[in-house]
Amino acid sequence: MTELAQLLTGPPTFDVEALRKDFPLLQRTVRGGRPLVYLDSGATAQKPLAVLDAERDFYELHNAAVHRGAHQLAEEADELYEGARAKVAAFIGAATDEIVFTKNATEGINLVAYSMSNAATSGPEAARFVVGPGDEVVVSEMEHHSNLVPWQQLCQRTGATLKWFRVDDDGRLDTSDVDSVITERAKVVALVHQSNVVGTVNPLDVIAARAHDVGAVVVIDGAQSVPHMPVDVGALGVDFLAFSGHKMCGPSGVGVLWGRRELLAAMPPFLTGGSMIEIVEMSGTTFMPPPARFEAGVPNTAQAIGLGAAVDYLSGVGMQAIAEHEQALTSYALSRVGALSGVRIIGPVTAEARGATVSFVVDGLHPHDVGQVLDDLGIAVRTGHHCAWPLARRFNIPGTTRATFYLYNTHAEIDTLAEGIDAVQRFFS
Amino acid sequence: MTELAQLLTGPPTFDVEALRKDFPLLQRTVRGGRPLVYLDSGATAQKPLAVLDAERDFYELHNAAVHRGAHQLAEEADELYEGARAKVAAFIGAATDEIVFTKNATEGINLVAYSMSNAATSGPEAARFVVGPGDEVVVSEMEHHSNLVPWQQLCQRTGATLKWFRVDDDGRLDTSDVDSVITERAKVVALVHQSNVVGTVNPLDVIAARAHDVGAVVVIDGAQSVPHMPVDVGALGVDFLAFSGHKMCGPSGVGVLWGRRELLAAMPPFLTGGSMIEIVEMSGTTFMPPPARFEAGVPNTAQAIGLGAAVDYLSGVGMQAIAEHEQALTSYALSRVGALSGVRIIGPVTAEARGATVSFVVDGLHPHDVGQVLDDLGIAVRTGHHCAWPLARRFNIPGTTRATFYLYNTHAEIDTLAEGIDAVQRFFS
Amino acid sequence: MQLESMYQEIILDHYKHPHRRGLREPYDAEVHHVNPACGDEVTLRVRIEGGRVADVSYDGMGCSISQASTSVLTDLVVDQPLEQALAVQEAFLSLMQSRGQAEPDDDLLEDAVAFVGVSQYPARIKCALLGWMAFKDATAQAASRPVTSEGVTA
Amino acid sequence: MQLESMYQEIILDHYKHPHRRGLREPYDAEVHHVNPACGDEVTLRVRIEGGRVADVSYDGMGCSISQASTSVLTDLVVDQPLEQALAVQEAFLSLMQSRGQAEPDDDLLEDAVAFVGVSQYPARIKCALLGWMAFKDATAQAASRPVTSEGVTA
Ligand SMILES: Cc1ncc(COP(=O)(O)O)c(C=O)c1O
Ligand SMILES: Cc1ncc(COP(=O)(O)O)c(C=O)c1O
Repeated sequence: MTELAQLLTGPPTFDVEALRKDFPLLQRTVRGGRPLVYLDSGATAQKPLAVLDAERDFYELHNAAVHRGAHQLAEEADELYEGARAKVAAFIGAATDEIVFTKNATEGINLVAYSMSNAATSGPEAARFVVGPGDEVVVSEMEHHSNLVPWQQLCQRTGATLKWFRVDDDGRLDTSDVDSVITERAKVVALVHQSNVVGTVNPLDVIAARAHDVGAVVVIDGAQSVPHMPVDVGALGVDFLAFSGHKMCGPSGVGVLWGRRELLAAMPPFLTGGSMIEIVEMSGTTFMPPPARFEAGVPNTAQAIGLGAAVDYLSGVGMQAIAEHEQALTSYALSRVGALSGVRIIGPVTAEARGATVSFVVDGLHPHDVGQVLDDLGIAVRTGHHCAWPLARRFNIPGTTRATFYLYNTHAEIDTLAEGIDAVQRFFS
Repeated sequence: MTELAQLLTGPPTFDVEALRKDFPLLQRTVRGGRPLVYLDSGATAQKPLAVLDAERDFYELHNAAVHRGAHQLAEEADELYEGARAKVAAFIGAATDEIVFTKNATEGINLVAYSMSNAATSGPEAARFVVGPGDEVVVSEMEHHSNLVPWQQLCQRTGATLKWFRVDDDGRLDTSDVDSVITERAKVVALVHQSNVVGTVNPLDVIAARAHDVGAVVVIDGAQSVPHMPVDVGALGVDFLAFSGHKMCGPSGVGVLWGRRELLAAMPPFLTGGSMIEIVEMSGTTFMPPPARFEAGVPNTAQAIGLGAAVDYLSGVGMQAIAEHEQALTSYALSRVGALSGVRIIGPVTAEARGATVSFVVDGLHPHDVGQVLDDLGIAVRTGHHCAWPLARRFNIPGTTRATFYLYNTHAEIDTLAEGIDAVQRFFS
Repeated sequence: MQLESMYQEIILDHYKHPHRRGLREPYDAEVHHVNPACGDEVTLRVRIEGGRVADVSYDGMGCSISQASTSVLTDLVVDQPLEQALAVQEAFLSLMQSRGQAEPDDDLLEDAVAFVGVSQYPARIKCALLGWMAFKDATAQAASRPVTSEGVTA
Repeated sequence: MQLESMYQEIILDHYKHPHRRGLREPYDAEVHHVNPACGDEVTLRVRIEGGRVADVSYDGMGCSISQASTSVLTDLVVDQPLEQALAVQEAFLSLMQSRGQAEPDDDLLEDAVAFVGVSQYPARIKCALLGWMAFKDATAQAASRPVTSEGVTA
């Protein structure tokens, strides 16, 4: 097989048609019988049967409150829940007790931000997390609101100052001024790993090196990276990584915060209540070590177990193979869509250091209208600012139409997309 | 039918055996083939098929990110998610936009507590929520950790003072000193509706009247009431009500915070990120009105939809009928278990103003050992402090063995429990 | 395609050739509304004179539906008594909440009946309402200000 | 009943007649450990003399398993060289993590082998380990303090 052919069809062992059979939703039709072309996995991914079955099995056979009972069901539920934690840990090369289950990536990021403001009224071991006036919090212009607003709010609570990296015309992070953006005053640098709008994969090593030089912690929003490429926290060199289960073939209602053990151990709790306590008296409470410290109340048990099944599924297919398949799709889409006249790609136009998220604008047309016509053709894309409004402002556009690809997408679907865009233009001409 | 006979068998139209068939897990056996006697619904309830099917249907047919897409799946997902909100609202007599989906009751309570500390750095409309030194936060000695620790933490963050109601020897709230416990300094009164340890149903009217006299908001932990009795927020006279889906036949990973519209509207956000924003700029963000303001990120969509199916199921059976069935079970259990020699009920010994939670201690035996032997007989109970450690201290015991009943429990299961306790005593004698 | 039910000819016409677009003086109130889900925005001014809507001017960015519906709005309300304009606004609001089931009052709504197809697409209802809600807000603000004959009030 | 595998005769004996219970002086370190999931607690003191465990005294509340295992612990470690005591502690820890699969060293663990049944009940492993983890902690604390011959150190 020539390199080009391989680029066009994906790695030889990757059988998309077989994989698609694992996803019941992909079999349905929309808008009066059209086959569904689902290009919105960046918003949420579809679920394989293995995940649905894992959740259902839990409810039908083992459902009990974890960490709380001494009966057989509770033992089984515990084992499944903690087993899921171990699976997720292995999936990203972490230690099991470094994995905190949250409800989504957003909660994971809020957890760190609130823990930092809580540090001001916590014990001396939390001192390194305290932020206040004069301190700086660094983000970028390409952040999803979920990795921007929590930091704005941290600044509002504490009097710290928000700073940010700019984005260049290609949709790449402008790191030329890294030393002036991340200064000695920086306490935390929060950055998206892979942009959910333009697909850019950011150079975490450059950022982390500078952040660590000045003693800042590095919080990475992995909502769009962990589902799509092999991620090994040992190699990333960052301190925290948040991601969502629903974007990686797992259930809704579960996310993950990974943190370095020694940092988690020193951090004050965020949500408090049942199961995260050590000793409770009316006059005060002490807390469990992580991860329990950060999981208050009866957890999203079935969802964590479903996520465990999802990482098994993804590992079974192979994250490297998935990444290569997506690279092939991305290259193909960039060339197919980029070649349409009157269509402009927003973001890197080549496949290097970018993921399978292709945003574009159609001259003279609003993304809503583009999306609506595509929808009518059975093609599900997302339109608008994609929860990264400052980035749309950066490009001076109302938003984009965005197609995102995952393991179950095909080259044929990209052809359908390209033909669809053509139909859109004809419809409004 | 005589009153006594009805007391022993429950209301005539309530067909427990038929209901049990709706719950797949209740068909399983444990510990080498024994039929399962599940008396741990206070920790988490089992799920009827209707709930499992609703979740699965969502994933197989309609899964999409809500509030975000313009394609058909997103429309359908939106409609199902918002439909679930309307169902939950109707279930407790609330307006739809007063229902905030959380991950569990614990998060709901934390939401209010954090919003109150955030008020200090928010705009003037949040001024009424500000707490600080000199202000008081009132709880009780019978709180679940989830309605105690968040308030301890609020006090720690803000310098306010925690006060609490005491519990009398029968496990009832001591309201004799209500005027000195709730003073003019009180900003919030947080109280459990029905105790998860002793079953007591608290007199919310007395507490709310006093709290409102002094201008405090009333936050009710309804984790154990909403699943078990008809609850109408219009009639309760309180300001906030938090509860969990998993205790009311719904999925894990979803809870609800109800709040009065005008209070929610004035409250600053808690978790921040996608979907709860109005306008986002790098320099600052404005927020959506409730409930969106309090639901950051892709929500626990399938779980909320599952909870909608759960309230449909419960309403179909009838909350009044469920409450009566549980009352009958409770009376029977109090008389059966209370009659055993060497066994002491902790909490009210009559069925008035108490729910179907029966805690007891067996002379000379530790709850763990009691629970272990019961487990061996197939009887699932919970043992320990039940996340209400101060209450165990109040009774000077290491904990209790707790049996909790729900719509699917039978009088025969209570016989099995009583015989089981007898077997425990023989085993250790 | 079912699309034609949404993108009726009349809507596309207004989109391509919007009426009364641009911001003009004098005005009694100016409001800025956004649709947070997509970022569409409109700045809209109203001028009330002697109980009539003397002018509605606007600017903003948005999809065909939001642009066209604002254009149609101005046709229906400008030069009308304020009361009549608000009745039209109400009628349009009900139409949009009807999920395609309404039998709209042609006399009252004129060109705006074309939006009945949009009401079948829940995600687009907010687009169609953007300008109309801004108009409602602006008239309420204008009403609560002292009457002037000059335009801009403080 | 499978219960007998957990509640072996020897465990019930220790539970009903615990050895060395009560808090005594002199001691080199005192620790307080709790099991947050159930509220069980133990206060435990160790006295080290000339590299040997001279005494282990304890008090607390807990289930049969935690009480019996602490009683057995004292039998195995008191009057032993510290090194040997810690080896026993290690061996007991592995036994409890074995899920009933271990072939425990009878010579080292003596009565403590009876707890192999407990290791099959995940929720009870912490009960069995409560006193043993306290002992480990206490010896570590004692080791890190200046040697005294009087007992209590600051
Ligand atoms: C009275 C009471 N409050 C609060 C909670 C907390 O509920 P969750 O753990 O689902 O957040 C529970 C149950 O665990 C409870 O019984
Ligand atoms: C880059 C990025 N960060 C964060 C999020 C937030 O994830 P969630 O909404 O699941 O919390 C998303 C997705 O919505 C995302 O794409």
